[in-house]
Amino acid sequence: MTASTFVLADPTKCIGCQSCEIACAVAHLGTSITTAGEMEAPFQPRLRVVRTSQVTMPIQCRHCEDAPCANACPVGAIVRQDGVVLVKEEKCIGCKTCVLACPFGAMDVVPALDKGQRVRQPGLKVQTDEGAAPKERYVAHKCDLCIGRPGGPACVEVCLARALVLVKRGTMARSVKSRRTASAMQIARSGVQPAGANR
Amino acid sequence: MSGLGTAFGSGAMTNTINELQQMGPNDAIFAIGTNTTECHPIIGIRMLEAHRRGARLIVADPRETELAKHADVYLRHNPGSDVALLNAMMYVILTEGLADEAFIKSRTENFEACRETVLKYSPERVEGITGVPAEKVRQAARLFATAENGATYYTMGITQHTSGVDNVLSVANLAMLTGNLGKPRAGVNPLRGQNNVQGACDMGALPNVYPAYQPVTDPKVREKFEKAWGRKLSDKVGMAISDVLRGIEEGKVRFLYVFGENPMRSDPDVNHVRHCLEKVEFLVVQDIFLTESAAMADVVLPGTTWAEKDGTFSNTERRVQRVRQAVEPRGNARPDWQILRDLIRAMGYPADYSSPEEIFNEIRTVAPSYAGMTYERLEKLGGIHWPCPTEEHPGTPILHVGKFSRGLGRFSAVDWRPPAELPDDEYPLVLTTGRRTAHYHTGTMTRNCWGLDGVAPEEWVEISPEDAADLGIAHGDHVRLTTRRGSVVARAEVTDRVPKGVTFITFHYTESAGNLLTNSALDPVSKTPEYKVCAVRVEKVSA
Amino acid sequence: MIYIDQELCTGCRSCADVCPVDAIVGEFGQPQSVDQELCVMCGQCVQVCSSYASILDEGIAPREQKLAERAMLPSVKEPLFAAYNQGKALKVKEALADPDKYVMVQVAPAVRVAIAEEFGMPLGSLAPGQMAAALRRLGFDRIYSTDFTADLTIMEEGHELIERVTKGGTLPMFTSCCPAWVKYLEQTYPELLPHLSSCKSPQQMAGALFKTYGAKVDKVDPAKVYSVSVMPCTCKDFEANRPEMKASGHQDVDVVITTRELAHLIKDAGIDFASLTEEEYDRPLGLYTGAGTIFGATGGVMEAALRTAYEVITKKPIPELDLEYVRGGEGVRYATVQVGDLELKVCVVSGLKHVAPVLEQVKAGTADFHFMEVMTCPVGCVSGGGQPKALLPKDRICARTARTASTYKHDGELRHRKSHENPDIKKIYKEFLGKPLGEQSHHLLHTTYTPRRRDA
Amino acid sequence: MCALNAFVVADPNKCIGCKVCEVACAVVHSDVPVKTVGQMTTPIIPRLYLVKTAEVTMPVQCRHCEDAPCANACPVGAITQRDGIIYVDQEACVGCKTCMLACPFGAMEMVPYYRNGERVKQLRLTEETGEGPVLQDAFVASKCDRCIGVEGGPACVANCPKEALRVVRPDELRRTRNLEAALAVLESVKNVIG
Repeated sequence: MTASTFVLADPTKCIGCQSCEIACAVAHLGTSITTAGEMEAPFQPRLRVVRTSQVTMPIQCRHCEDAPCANACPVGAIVRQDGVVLVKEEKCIGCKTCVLACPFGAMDVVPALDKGQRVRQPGLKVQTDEGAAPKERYVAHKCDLCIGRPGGPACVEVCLARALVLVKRGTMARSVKSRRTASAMQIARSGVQPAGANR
Repeated sequence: MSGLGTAFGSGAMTNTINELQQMGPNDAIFAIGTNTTECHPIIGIRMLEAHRRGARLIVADPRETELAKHADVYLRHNPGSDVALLNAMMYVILTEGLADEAFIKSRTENFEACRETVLKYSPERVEGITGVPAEKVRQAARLFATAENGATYYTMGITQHTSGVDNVLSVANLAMLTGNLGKPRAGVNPLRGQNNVQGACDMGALPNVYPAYQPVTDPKVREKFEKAWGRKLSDKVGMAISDVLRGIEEGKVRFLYVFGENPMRSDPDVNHVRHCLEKVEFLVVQDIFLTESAAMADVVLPGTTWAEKDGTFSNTERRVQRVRQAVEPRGNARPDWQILRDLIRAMGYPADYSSPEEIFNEIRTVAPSYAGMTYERLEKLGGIHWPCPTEEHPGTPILHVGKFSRGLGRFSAVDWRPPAELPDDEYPLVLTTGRRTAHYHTGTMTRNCWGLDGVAPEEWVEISPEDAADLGIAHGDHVRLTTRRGSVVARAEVTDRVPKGVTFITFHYTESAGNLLTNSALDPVSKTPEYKVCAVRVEKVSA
Repeated sequence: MIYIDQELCTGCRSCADVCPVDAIVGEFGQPQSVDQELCVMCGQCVQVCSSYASILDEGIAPREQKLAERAMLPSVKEPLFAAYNQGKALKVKEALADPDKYVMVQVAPAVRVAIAEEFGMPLGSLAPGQMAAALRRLGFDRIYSTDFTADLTIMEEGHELIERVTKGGTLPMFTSCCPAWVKYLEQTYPELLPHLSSCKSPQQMAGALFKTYGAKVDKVDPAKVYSVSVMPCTCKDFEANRPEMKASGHQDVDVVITTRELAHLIKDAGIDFASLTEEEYDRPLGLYTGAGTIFGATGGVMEAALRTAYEVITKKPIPELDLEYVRGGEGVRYATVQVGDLELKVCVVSGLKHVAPVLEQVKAGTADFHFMEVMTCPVGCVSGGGQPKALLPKDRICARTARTASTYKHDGELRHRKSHENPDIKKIYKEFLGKPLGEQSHHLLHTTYTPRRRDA
Repeated sequence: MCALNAFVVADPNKCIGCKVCEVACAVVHSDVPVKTVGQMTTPIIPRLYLVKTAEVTMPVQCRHCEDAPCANACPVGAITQRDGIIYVDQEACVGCKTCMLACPFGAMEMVPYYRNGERVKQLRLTEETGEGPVLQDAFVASKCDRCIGVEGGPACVANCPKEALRVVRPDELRRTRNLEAALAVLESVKNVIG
């Protein structure tokens, strides 16, 4: 069994600067953005900063063990690979069932890009008052943990407030273990015992 | 600048940013009129880290900023009520015996006048002005005054008012009252809005002073500069921006050279600015992009970006640091110093500087606070805080240690005055302005950055859920904001970040320029416009 | 009789939500059936059922078969739903085609504010004249109106009430014109049957008169008279078939069809209802007053009775004809009316599911009123189970409101608005019945009730 | 950037299987206005379909896929996107059923074509019968059009007695879920920190 790792933000540290969004979008862009000025590629981060008076933090995929998005996908376009829940863009039909299924709102459907350029659909046209034009292809879009990126997830790397962490299987295991220990200690210290155990 | 000069003898930030990293449970941070996490994110992060280490955090802002969310006490005061709020805090400190009597006695003057005024402002009495429950003011005052060290931070939320100087004087009063000057993890810390605005001021880019704040009206100073530069110099104070615009209207100003500034977006009442820029006979704009102002110019001089530059920046904490060129300038762009040098030459002065360092060395000869800095030392020490009078001097991270620049710290008696324009039936809401993390000022640079514009591609005006409900506005609707100056359309963000009765807009976006709306009423002393308060009407625009 | 088509029912139990007597049996999600013994045949389940026979469902019996099962005319095009009542339109069509039958028809008040809906006219369109014309085109020999016998009911029931109040009969008295209500009382509160007015319903009064007075007027053999009734109600056929309903010496009402079935017959005959010009009802049994026509709405019987009782008792004209305090929607309403020296207290129950608490009060002797009107359907007969069925839930509500409004509009526009002022009512008493509660009336117009408690 | 296509979806936990949604759908899509059952001269032809099995009860309808497989499969371009709706031009449809094959949801159906309450006949297509050639009835592809132009929005949603249907605007849904997720994290962080 290989439990997934995932990126999680700490809302007590996040200042809502959205650097993670930019880092994510850049990391997945496939073209350079070092020159200022006009750039056509749409800005498509795979995590989104929630910013309300109650809470500020980015939300991204938890790489659920039983990924509802994948289980809901009618065309099998969402798979797991090395513990990462991934969208197979070529299979996606943009039906948004995964958006409906994800309890975190971590799934989005966005224009597909090929080398920073949008892709047109073969058949579907958008009909407007100006006539019909081929529609751009849309695909499901989610965190892929920057799979293959040497520095790991770009969002974690860029966060100046150190609000984002990569929660690994080991991290989780250690934290769970220490909580179990603490829980046991608490019961032992408080003298709470099952009824009838007082002899 | 004017306010702190009056109180302390120097207008700059008294302490340093790094002190935040030493703060703990005995220290207090008082942030008023600063959206630090958004506008100075690195400082904001340091504040939050200090808070996590136990430092007390008090935030006063009409908007519930990210920093406010984390505050131990958050004071949501009405826009333009800062003096009343600060006086009320001082009232609590005075009446509860929390003032630093020794400091007041030994280091300051004019305390009695201040005291007399402050005692008119009990928290209960000013509740109607500030909108802050008295008990919260009391909590905040105690939390701040009982800390061993208390540092105050502010930005434009304090200065951009018709009472801006009064606001600053009040902040200074509070710091002196609690003895929080001349020591680490304390002080009065105006955070500069731009990376080198401190440097520009240091260099005398102000109407009334030569480099290092030496008054143009002082004959001795004038004599010194006439000697250094070999030319006769004027003894008259120059014009503030607002005077310049009036001068254009009156036909007294005929030539305007705008330099790294976009008044068509950054000045209040943009429609009026446009009228003036159209009227001026000859307009030169030097910038890195063709801004709205540059588009109106007779001559555009292409400047260089930060990556193409060499020289020094003097940051908010008076630290002079080297900036090094990373890439060659593009196209016809040239470093600012070269453009200016050639301009001076063309005007008949034999300027023969060959490098920024040469210019810096000349600065050292006329600006005593820079005298001890060399490029070599700046390099080695990673920057030096002025004043640094000699090459042996380590620089001055903390000002006013043992003695204020002006000798004794001066208390001022400051009464609250209402903002110039208040809501009425026609314009029933208050409009306040500010910035967002992704964008810088008029967006000249940031809106040309793919990622930055990507996270904030358009204006979202903040409006409270109550006002939105009254006006039939839903989150994401397009709304029209109208003031006596102008009108803009933007998306509505329905959020309780702003209180009922207050709306917020930035001035980053050409498509919905916030400064078409703002009031050009000025502070009588500093001539800073009241960007932070005006009256506005908001309506839903049908798509 | 009400049935649920097992092939079509999805077991949503929306019908159970509206059934006032919990007669819908079945597990949620499984096809439901009707407990016929409990069922009061109000047809509200038929009105609410939305589980239709889909052309995409290949697993169900063909439409022709379903139409036959439901005894519907083969020409009916409308979609079929799971809950239905067994129709009688085929029998009517047969009778009309039979030259030996002298076919008299009565149409109930609520039919005239609903029938036009089936022909594309707005919900609640008032169309008594077009309906009379359509009935004539269909070949009925006499076009009568139940509104006339509603006026007659008021004469009899009004006098009965006065007698019970003044001479100490069983009080409070209950109206008896709603057959579902009568069946409910018989099976659930048989001990309260003495409270029911002994008056037959207007339908049954008409039936008894068609084959006596009506036959005499037309000089036909009562045995050849075929008595048809068009009702907004799916329970009226049950009432017509009660064994005691043979006062005329024959089956008083031979067949009952619903408003919807009349529309089927009109369409079947190729009559363009919308383009018909208005015609009159036949006299003497077709002339009616506003009091008779408001029987179709909840509170209408009460209002009509009060209009007459007031004038009979006080001998003075009633100061206000529109008695808004007895009108209204679903639920229970109480009112007190000053009638001369008498402070008459009345109760109006609209919707059978609201009646039980009131009956418990009556049983306990704590009910403080003299007279109670009960209508099983939500807002009276205009919302009856045999009325045109709205496709959308919201239109069901709109239709009720519009039909009620048309009913009162009709009342307001009629020449006579009080039952005792109907000239043909005066005439029938003079010529045939004698006086209210008289011997002939007692024989033809009054009835008795049978307890039908189900064995446990 | 324009918003993702909205769609209607049912909640199987609320649905009771009453088919009011199907009836309402057929009613608003009837080209002859109908209010009562008796006014209907056509069968009820809905554009969403109640699924009722031992495990689940709910209607299923089109998701208005961004890359609509039905549209990309249609050989005559009869399926396009208009105002965020994947729309069948029934006049252009040739009844080839490829869209039915392409749709993974079963949201596409081939139905008899009615106009003004009357069956539409084929132009020339006849079927050879014992009595000679008979002109055939027309069939067309039919699917949810999210009640484009209907006041009050989709009729299935507006008429469901159990409020089991809703319009999903994916962007809004994502934002709401993001916020809920953030609040949940905040809550758990608070609990751990104490």
